[in-house]
Amino acid sequence: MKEKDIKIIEKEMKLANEGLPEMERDLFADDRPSRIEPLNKYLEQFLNWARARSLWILAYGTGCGAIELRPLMTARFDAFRYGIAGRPTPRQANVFIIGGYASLKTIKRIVRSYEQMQGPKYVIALGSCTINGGMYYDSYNTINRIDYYIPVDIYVTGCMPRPESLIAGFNGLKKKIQAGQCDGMNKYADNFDWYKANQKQIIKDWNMPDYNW
Amino acid sequence: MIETLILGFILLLIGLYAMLSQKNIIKIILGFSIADTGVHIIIVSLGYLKGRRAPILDSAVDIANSVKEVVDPIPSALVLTAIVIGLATTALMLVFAAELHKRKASFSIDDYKELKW
Amino acid sequence: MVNPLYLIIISLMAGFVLPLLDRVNRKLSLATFIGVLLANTVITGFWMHGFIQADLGTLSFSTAGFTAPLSINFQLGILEAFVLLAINLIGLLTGIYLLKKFNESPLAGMILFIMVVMGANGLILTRDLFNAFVFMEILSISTIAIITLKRTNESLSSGFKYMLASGIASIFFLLGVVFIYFFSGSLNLDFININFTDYRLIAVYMVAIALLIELKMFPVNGWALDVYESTDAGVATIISVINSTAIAFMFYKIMPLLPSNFLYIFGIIGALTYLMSNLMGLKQENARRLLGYSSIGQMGLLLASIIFTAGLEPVLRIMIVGGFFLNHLIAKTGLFWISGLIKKEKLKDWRVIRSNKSLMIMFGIFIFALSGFPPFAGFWAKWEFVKSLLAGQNILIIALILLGSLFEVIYMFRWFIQTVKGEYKEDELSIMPSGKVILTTLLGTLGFGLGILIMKNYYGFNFLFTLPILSLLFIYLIDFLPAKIKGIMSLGGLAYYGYYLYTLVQFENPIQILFGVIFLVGSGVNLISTLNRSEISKGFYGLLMMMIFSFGSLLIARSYLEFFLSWELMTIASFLLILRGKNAQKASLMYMIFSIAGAYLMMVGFGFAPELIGSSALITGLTYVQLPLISIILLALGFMIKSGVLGVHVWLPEAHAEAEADVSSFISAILLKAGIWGFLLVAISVVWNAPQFDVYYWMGWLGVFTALVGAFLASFQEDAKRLLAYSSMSQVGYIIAAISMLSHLGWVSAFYLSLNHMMFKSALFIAIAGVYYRTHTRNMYEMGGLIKKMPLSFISVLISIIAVSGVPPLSGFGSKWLMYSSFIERGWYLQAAVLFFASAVSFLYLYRLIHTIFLGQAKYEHKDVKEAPVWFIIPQYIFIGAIMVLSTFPNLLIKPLSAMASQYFNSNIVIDGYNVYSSYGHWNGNLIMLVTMGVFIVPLFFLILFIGKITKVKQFNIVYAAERPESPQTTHVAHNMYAHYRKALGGWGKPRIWDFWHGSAEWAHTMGDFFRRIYSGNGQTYLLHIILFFVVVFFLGV
Amino acid sequence: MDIFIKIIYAAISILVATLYGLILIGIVHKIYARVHRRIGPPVWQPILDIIQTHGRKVATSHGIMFFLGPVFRMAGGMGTYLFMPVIFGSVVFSNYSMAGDLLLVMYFIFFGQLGMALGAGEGGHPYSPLGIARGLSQMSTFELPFSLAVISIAIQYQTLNITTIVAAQQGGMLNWTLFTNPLAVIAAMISLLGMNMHSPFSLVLAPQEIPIGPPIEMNGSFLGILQTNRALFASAKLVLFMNLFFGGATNLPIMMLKTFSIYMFSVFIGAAFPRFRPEQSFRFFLRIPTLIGILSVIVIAYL
Repeated sequence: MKEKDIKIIEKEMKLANEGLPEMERDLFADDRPSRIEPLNKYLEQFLNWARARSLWILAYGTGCGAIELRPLMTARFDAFRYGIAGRPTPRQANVFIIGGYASLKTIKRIVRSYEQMQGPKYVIALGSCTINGGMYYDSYNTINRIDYYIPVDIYVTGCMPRPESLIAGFNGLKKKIQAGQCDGMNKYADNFDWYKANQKQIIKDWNMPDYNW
Repeated sequence: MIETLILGFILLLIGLYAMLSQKNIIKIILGFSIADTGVHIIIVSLGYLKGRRAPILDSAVDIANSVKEVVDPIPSALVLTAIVIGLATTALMLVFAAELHKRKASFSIDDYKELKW
Repeated sequence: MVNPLYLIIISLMAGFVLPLLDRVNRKLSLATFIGVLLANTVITGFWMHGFIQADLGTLSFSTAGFTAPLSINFQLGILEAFVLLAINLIGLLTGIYLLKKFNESPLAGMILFIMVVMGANGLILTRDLFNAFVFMEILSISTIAIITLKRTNESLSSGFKYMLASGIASIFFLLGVVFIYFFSGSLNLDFININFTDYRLIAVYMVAIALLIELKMFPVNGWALDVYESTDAGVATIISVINSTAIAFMFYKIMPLLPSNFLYIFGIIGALTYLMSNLMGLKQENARRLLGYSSIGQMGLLLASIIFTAGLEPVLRIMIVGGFFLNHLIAKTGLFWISGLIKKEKLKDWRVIRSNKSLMIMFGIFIFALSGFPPFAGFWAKWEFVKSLLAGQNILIIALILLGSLFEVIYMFRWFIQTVKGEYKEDELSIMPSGKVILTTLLGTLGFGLGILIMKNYYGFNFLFTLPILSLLFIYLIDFLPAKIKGIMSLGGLAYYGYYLYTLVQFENPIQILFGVIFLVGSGVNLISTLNRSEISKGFYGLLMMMIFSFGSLLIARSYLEFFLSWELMTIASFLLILRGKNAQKASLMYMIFSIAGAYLMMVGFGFAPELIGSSALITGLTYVQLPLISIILLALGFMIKSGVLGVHVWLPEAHAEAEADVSSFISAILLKAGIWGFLLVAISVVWNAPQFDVYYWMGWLGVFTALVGAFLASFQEDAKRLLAYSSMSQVGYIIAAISMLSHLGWVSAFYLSLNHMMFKSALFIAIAGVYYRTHTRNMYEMGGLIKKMPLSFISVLISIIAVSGVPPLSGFGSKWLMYSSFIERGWYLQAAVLFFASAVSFLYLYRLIHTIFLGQAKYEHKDVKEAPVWFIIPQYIFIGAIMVLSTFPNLLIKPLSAMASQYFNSNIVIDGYNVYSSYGHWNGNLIMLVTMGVFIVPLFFLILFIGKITKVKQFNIVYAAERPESPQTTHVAHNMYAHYRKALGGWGKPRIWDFWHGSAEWAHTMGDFFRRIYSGNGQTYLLHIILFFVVVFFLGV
Repeated sequence: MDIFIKIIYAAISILVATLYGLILIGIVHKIYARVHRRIGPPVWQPILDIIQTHGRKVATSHGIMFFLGPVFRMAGGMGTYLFMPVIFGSVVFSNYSMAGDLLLVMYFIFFGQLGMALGAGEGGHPYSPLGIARGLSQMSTFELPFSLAVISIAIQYQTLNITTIVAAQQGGMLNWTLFTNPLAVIAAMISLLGMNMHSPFSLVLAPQEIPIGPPIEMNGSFLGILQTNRALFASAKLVLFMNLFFGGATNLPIMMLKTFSIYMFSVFIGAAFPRFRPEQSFRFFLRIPTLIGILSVIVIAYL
């Protein structure tokens, strides 16, 4: 297929946004996320080097793990010395820390915030609950595996993991980034329909567009 | 003649006082009449010269010398006209009074205040 | 010459014959009735004709074969002929007006009517005092009797009250006459040749008081009001016009007998009557009674004018007294007639007049005439009267009269606005075209023609100065054409007018060309936006062209009167244009009141100004005269009212907001500049002939605070047009302050800013007009996100607000640079700081304007909004283009402006290539533009290079604390955007000036209401007033 | 050819100023960290952050004005800087100061702010206009003491030309405006606190209230440009203050030393005070600093 045709098809592949009332569909973008290929090898390496040293956490404490983020930033552990800083808006952050269990209510917000982050973006899943549900494995109200819903780059296990483990997790993330292995954004775009189906399966009051730009 | 002049003024003041103090329309009209009469007396007494006759040129007056014998005729002439006019005014007032009474059965001037401010 | 006795004889005979003829046929008696009135009119007409043809002096006619003083004699001069013709004409017309009524009622009506006219004629003609008494009695008795033509409780009781008052008056008159005879030995006015001093004073005093009572002077006039209210419209007309005129003329005749101190007091009583009856009229809601108040007021004015013009040359005196007289005669007759047609008492019920177009126009004409607007006779009379009063140093009288006049304007125009804008339902009783309507129209036309006649013949105005009126009339004739054709014709006419002025009139001063560009070119471009009108837009273009041509006349006016005439014409046109707005009632009234107050200040100011030498335009003429301080202050104040300076700015936001969308831009961008033009003219006169007291220093402060307060007020508005209006106020403050500096750089910046403001404010207003046209709302918080729907409007607003704010590289920075340089150079440091503050505050409202309309969240209801119509876009982009050119090449403008200002001051600004040097700094507009473009392009390319894959998202794709927005309304930050600033300002943020004016209005109404309580409705109280009046005035005089 | 050399000089000048500004921000982070008894990030962290933001692969834009907002902002910063002479007597660092005087610089500051305000406004996020409204209001209040100070020194030196003002302050420390007109300097330095938007005047970005305010929707390269401008603009402002009040600079190290010291003034105050509420901030500027400014004008002009 010619490049031109691909573009046309992409344009036609709009999201249906069926969860929204008719009136509101005009107010939300309906583009699909698409795969972004890496740039020139050396340039990409340079950028990854910088990305690894400038990690901006989205200031959104999704579960009880959020409590660990405060000591992380303050004088005791001082994550800022590694270039790890908090950002108040997902538009600017590039690291999303899922702080433990995610209730059904929260997963909706997690998805929305994750989609609003501009890639490349990385997810750190904190605590056991994000892996297999942990102590809430049989709760009617929490999800058991976060990576059914958004791609996760690194897990930090424990209940709760201490800030030291979290810093270790960050170091792992740094290494992955520098190696160019963190490609969650493209993973999400490639498997978009699968992720969406999973999300829609558990989120009942879906009053948002299919992709929150 | 100063006495009649004073009398005229007294009548005039009585008339005015009546117009100002009486509530009854008829009495007000009477007051006006009295005041008017006072004015007439004032006019006549202003033209009066002591010891002279009325300014009527009949057999009793020597026509050639009349200027020296009769009083000033003009005030007398004026007063005649004034009386006529006063009469007309009074008559018209009475007509109004009658017409007003026909409508409201009241002669009190206080009852005719529907227009104000 | 027909012997005047025939006037009396014909009437008396008719009185006897009519009952006989009536036996035969009512038609016959009616014909005779009209015949008599017609004969009177024709006879007096012949006299008038005769006197105009040849100077006959005054003729005396004696009776009974003797000559005066043995017999009664009649005097007939041009004055008598003129007054007689006027009242007989009105008598004839009113007779025709009442025909139907007479046809239905008893014969007595007709006879009484003839008697009234006869009494009036006799009173005017006779020179014998006692004869005058007789005629006066005939007049009053027949008047009172004719009141009963309408037989209601009210009319009867009011007639009775009238009777009591006139009875007392006749007693006074009679006594006075007799005492005059007693003291002087004569009853003939021509032969009474003694001085009425010491105790003899009482004689003439009583006569005079009797006449004042009959003239219904304040406060002895309660009965007259009742009569006006209750009687038939036609009868009210003859009381107001014929009756009063005859008595006023009688007063004029006995004036030589009165000592001067009493005359002065009577004059004051006249002026006071004018003031008080107009003040009391403020609270009036009954139309007929309101006309009564106005009528009484006009009589007071007439009396004052008769007394205070005594020393003037006869022609001028006739101009003044005759002007007031004719004005009252025509306007009041017309209004009383209309009141008869309306058959409604309440002022607000007069809206039925809208069912008859020509009657409505006539109503307007009468109102404008009564309020003393050109071209009606009252305007000229008032102008000359104020001038002559000033020459006689009668400041008190001027104050009384002008204040009274202001009150009159207030209630008259409130009534007018209520009438033409009131809600009118088609199914209400409407006025069918009838003879009466035609008669009224005839009268209105007569008044209009008379005014034009005075204008052309007495003053000999140039064609250019009548052009505003002519254009109004002409476009009214072609008003049936579609708006677009009229608009294009207007544009063509305007273009030719501009060309004509430029080539043929030859401006004397380049400043005229600058303001010509602002007034005429600005108007021309603004006019394009009016082409969007799809309906016929009746009357719109006529008024618009009237206003524009008045601007032109202001430029070339050579005398104070020419200037003032054009100014008033401009006021009329702009008032009516504002009134066209949908909810413009309050706004237009406020505009009118403030305009007229300003006009009166100007009138007095011009009165104080010395005569101009030569016949060059004011801008040259004023340079050579030394204006006295009081004149400078009054004139400047008058002009500043028109420009909306702090303190008198309250009309400005209302008028701007409520006028039609495409009119607002004219008002803001151009009309305010007319005030600036006037202010500049005054300033020019001060440059070489400065007064002792540095009044301009304080005006500078006033301008500076206008700028600051205007900016703050603009920031707190929710209504886009009000915001722009306050912004205009703020900008005008800058200009006023800059002119007040009286320095070269100051004036250059004032000129620069004037032109700039015209351009960007036009563009802004037209853009907002386009937005309003599409969204149908002016509340900014109801809009939002329109940038996507109206990108062209957005760009023009963007460029304009950058120009307003003074951000480089656009032309606004030039004005700011010039301004601050000039302020610092002049030594006005703190003023400069306040201006700095003001211009920083201006960012608040500018951002609010563009954000709340074009940015942020679009509303559901504006989903299908389209770009503004092309007619709105074209003028905006003409202005934007001009702004861009002037921004890039500022020297195109700075050089000629500097040359203009250096006519008056030494230039201290050096222009070298694109560099402009002042003594403090320099500025290179061209280089700034280039550097700005450079630094703009570099990051732009950088961004395009690095941005990656862009997804264009929609308005709800925002981060919302992990939620989604509820609705556009709750997401758009617009309402009360600067609440925190308001809170920070605390007590400084309260609308104190607004409260002050509201308080004043309320106070005036309360005072009016308080004073009118003296009219208790009780006949006896009125009698008491008369007696007290008699006593108090006497002791005042002694 | 002259013009190309001029452009190259301007580019060098801007590059130096931007790098210096970025390092300055890094140092400030370090200082804050040390105040908190932390180690803090490396001083070149701001440079890394900028590379990282520019390295984002995707971006969202709300429209053309949103797109142009950061460009306006950057242009404003660059322009402000370019219209000032940075180093007295240096050809490379004299920039385009011949285009205008102090008034031009003061007004060009608004260029970027206005553009950014418009761009952020189109973002549609309610925090943007909230922040902008706060920012504009505060700006109007601190401009008052600042303009009074400027007028005061304009009277003092009888010029508005920055180069001339700097020239007049040469020849010893006591010739600085700081010592010749201390009141004006006090007023201006207080308004500098507002300009730099450190607490207690950090109304616009105000974390915890309206998280970072206007640029809340800015992402990727938009944010990168904004951050670059933040550095450049900071150094431009500091250079302006240095030129007006602290005798200017004759070479680069002196310039850095002086601007660093000036910056530390607001940094230290910012590290020590909590944030004002908006109306408290507005009132603050309209009271004492304004009075000091008026006093400085009166003292210079009339005494």
